[in-house]
Amino acid sequence: MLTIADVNAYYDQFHVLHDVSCEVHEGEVVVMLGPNGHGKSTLLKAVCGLLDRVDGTITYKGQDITGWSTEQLVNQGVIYIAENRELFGDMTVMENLKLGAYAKNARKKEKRNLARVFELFPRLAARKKQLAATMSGGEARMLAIARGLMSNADFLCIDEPSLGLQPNLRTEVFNIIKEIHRQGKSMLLVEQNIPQIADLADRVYVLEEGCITFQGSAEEAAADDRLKEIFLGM
Amino acid sequence: MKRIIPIVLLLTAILTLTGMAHAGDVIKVGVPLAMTGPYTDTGDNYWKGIKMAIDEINADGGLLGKQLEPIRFDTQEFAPERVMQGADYLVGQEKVDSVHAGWAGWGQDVRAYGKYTAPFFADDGSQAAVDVFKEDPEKYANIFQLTDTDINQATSMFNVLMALPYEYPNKKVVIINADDAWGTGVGDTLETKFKEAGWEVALREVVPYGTREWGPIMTRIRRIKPAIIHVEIVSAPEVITFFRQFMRTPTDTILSYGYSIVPREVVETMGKEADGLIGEVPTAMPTPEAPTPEAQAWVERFTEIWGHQPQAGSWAAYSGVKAWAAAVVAVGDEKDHAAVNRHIATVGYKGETGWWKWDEDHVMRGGGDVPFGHYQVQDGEMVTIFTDPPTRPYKDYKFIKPRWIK
Amino acid sequence: MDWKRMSGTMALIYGVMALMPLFVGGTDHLMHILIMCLIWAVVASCWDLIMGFAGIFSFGQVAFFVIGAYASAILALTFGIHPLAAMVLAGVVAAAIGVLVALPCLRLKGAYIALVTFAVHMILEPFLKSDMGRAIGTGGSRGILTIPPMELFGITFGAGDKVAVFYAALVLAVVCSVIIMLVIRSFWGTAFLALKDSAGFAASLGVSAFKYKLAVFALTSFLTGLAGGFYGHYIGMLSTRMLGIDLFVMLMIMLVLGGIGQFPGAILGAIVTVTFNEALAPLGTYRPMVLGALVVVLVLALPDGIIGLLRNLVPGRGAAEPAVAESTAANAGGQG
Amino acid sequence: MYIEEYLDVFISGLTNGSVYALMAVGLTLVYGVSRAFNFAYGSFYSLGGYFAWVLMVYLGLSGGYLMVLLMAVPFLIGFGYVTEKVIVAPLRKRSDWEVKVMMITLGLALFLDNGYQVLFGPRMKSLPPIMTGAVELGPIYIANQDIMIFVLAISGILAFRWLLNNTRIGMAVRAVAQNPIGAKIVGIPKNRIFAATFGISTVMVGLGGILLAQKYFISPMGGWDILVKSWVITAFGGMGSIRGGLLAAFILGMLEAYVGYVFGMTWVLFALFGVLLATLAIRPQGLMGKWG
Repeated sequence: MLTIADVNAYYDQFHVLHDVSCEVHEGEVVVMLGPNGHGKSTLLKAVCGLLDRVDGTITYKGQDITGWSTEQLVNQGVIYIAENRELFGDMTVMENLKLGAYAKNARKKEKRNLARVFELFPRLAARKKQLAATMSGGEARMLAIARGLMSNADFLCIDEPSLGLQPNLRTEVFNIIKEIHRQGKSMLLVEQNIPQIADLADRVYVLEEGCITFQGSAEEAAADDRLKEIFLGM
Repeated sequence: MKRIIPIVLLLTAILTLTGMAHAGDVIKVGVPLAMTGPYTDTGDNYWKGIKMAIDEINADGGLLGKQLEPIRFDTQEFAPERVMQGADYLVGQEKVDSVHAGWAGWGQDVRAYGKYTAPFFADDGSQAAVDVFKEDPEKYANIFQLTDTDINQATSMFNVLMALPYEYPNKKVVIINADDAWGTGVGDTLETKFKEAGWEVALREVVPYGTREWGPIMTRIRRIKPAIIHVEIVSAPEVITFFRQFMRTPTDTILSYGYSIVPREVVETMGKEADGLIGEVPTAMPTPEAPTPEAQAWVERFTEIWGHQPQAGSWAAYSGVKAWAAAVVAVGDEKDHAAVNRHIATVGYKGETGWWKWDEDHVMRGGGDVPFGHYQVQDGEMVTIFTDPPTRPYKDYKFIKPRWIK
Repeated sequence: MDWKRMSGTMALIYGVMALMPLFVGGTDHLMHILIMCLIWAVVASCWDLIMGFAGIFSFGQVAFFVIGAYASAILALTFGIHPLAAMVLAGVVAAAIGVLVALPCLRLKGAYIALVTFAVHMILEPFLKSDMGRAIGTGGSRGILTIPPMELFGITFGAGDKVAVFYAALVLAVVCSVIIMLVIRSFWGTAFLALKDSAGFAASLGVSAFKYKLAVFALTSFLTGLAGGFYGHYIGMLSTRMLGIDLFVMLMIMLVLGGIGQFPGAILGAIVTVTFNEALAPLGTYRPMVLGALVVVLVLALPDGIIGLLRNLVPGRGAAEPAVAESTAANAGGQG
Repeated sequence: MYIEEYLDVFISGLTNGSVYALMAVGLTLVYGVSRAFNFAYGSFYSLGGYFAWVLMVYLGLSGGYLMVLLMAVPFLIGFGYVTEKVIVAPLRKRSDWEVKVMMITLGLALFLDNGYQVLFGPRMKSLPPIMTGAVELGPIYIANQDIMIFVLAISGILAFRWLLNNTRIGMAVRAVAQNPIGAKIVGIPKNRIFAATFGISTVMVGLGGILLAQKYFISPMGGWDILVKSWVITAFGGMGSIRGGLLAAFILGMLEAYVGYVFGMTWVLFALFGVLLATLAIRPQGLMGKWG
């Protein structure tokens, strides 16, 4: 579904990604593991058109999408869900969700998607009028994911969904992600560590110092001693 | 980097050449006026008078057989260096033989053009300009003012206000003037005059140009109920908004607009609504009936050429050109600036209404054949009701008590 | 631009200027234009220093110029101080007012600073015209019409001897330019660039934003005030009409043409702008319209002003500087 | 005490405030959304006035102010939109772009103002009054014209609020102002929003120009005063804060009226800047502004 080939990316003047190649197949959840500051987020941003300079080739559903604007990508069904949420703080939950459906293709299905999202996140349904800035960390995270789903995307790039969350909330978020996956969405997930990796991921990559250092199935990752120690917290 | 030199040289060459393109038998006349910026409208009025005079002279075969060629210079907002630049360009560079300006810098112009000898006509109407002249009458012998000073004009306004056939209900006056040299000069003089006459100056406001909202001042005026309000802001939007806001709940007050009656928009925009306002124009061509047949012919000519009644300044600037031309003819050489200046200063010039005489300060003082005109708006047009000095009614035109006075 | 290139360009510009009187020395009107080129070059360079290098949106440069001009004229007239000393004192007065303005300003950001400094400009005219102004000798709305010219070594540097004034102006311009260049090349310049890129980063280097910005405010006001004093003694008269929008716009055009933060571009900008404005004079009423259109086109067409253009035309050692600034500005409107 | 005089002045301040609010809101919106400071804002004010003059006086079209407003809105939106696209947007990626935007809009202002002068002449133009007559409540006298200006200005602001709160484009505008990155993520075309914002702000100030032209006239350089006042109000209320701008507009409208009444018109400008400076000294971000 998504193929990244020999991508080099730059953040300001810093060369962050070096010849990174990876892919996500239709209906897959791929987890990109790696320590903080080694380029995981940059990779997601490169895919989603949020960087100024990206070399290499990115294809999505057979189309070359390198250099596309975020706007075009959202319309094609690729959505980025930011690690720091990037919500509209002075707006209500409902307004945030409506803005999630800003892209042309999403507008027609706004009602249906809204119903689905509220089904998935009953917490949000109860807080439609609350300002986003006043929400707790976990709720805000859920709102960010929910807003992403409103775009009617087929492909979600989720940046560290569990960052800074209590263990119980974490589980809840992962459960929701699983549910989304069950509904047929593909995902590229970035995380520093995931204990329940096998439960969630189909395949795993590890990105260190801007290079891919491991790739394999979730089972292979779970069996790898080094990964177990560093990333999986087992 | 080496490309800079040719660029600079090229630009300099262009500058020099633009000034040297003309030659042959012409007499160059400098015309420094505001062509852009906030003073454009007044500049336009002077230009119409000057252009008319030049065209007439050229149509009559020119001056000493040579055609006059006006060279214009944009004085913009009269920044000091701009005024000086005008003098250096027109007289220093273009070697014009006379300069005809209107508002020209209120004293700055005297210094700038006083360095040269070519006769210079200005319509500053400012004591500041006369003060500069007085410093060195020899040096500034080429400077001629086409109108009397702000002080004398204000005195004349005061005299006419006192001479109106009208019983003032009280002795309270409100004076509102713009914060420029002209407005302050008139305001100060009037304040002194009224106080000397035992009047109470109940309110004196100095306002910036651009004032359109008079609510707070009107509130105070309504309490004061003055017998006279004098407004001295030579800009139409200000004085029209003032009038309209005054008229919402008028008091029994004579509205005196002084020189601010001048912008044509005042009567053109308001028409009969403006009836009752009184105002003053120095070096005036009285309307609707000129004092002499020649003057009447001039007014008609002007109206035919430009499509509207002459505005203040047009006639003064026109007469300046004619006065200089007469002196050149008398002297017989436009290059003999000293003789031309002497002729203008001592002999003067006979114009449409009679003799123009400059006094020892080279100011065209109000009076004689060229008095100040005092107007009232009647039936939507400016009508001369008095001339001054001496203060006397003009022909059969009468002051009419404004409609808002009970 | 490296040190050599900068000083070389400056030497070339001023060198060419110094030769100009040989060609046009007899024409007062052209000499006047050249003198004004030099005076505006100082003011525009100061503006470039504070806005282009220090990144402070000061819109008060014309105001400081006028303050300097009035201060010098008043000092020379009412206290009989020698014009040269009066000019320097006027610079000090302008600097003191600059610091007073800077103190509240430096807590502010971007467009706010622009507003507060522009407020000084806006208030100056009514102040000079007011009774307070008259009391200190501004002459109210009449202005000051009799400022004594500077006399030195038996030469009178007044409107009468334009060649003398020109060389005096040249000395002034060169001195000011060298000072500005030294500032840019010194630790200050580096500090400002750091501050502009990232205030946090600069703070970590131990750069005190406040101290440097205050100093640059004082310095530019001083030099601008000095130029203002020079102007007053040269022209011999002053009025509040200098505070019209005309001069302000002209200075801005000089900066655009020269290139913001591209010293010594501002000098070149001043020279070209003044010359250009005079060359446009035959357009009469259309001149400011054309000027406005030119500003729009030039800002779009010349991202780094004339200096940038020349750098592209004349490749040299320092020419291959990477466009570092591009990426920092890329997130335009970001960080909401 | 002169109670009725104070009331009189109060009404004057209220009318002023409403119009200032209408116009300042546009400036603050553009700054809040795109950080661009528009020096040609005053020229857009004159543009509205001249547009109405051409329709009503020059062409003599009948239909009154309703027709003018209906035609002015699309014209002004289009003008603002195109202006942003053509001269502001290309600067966004450059170094020192904020200064350059100020400069280019200053150039535009010079072009437009002098263009008006060339096209329409230096003399002022006037529009027919929107309403004549007055309401008299005892000693208090309120011109119908002022009531109409107040009502229209307030309706303009309410329409603007409605637009921001209830339409997709309005929400997108707020989204870009609050979080440009978030807006980008959800696929809002930032550049188009910047241009649209510019268009909306042009409508606000242009409508102000039409409303005020019939009371205060139109002249080529008449916009500068408006620019300065809108600027002061925007900074006073907090750049980018619409609620702050509204509050500031009414405070300054009142201040102007009362200072003029008690101390005289000369002091109005000093008072405006004095209050602004004092406020900024205590709250550098203005009444309701946020840093950023």
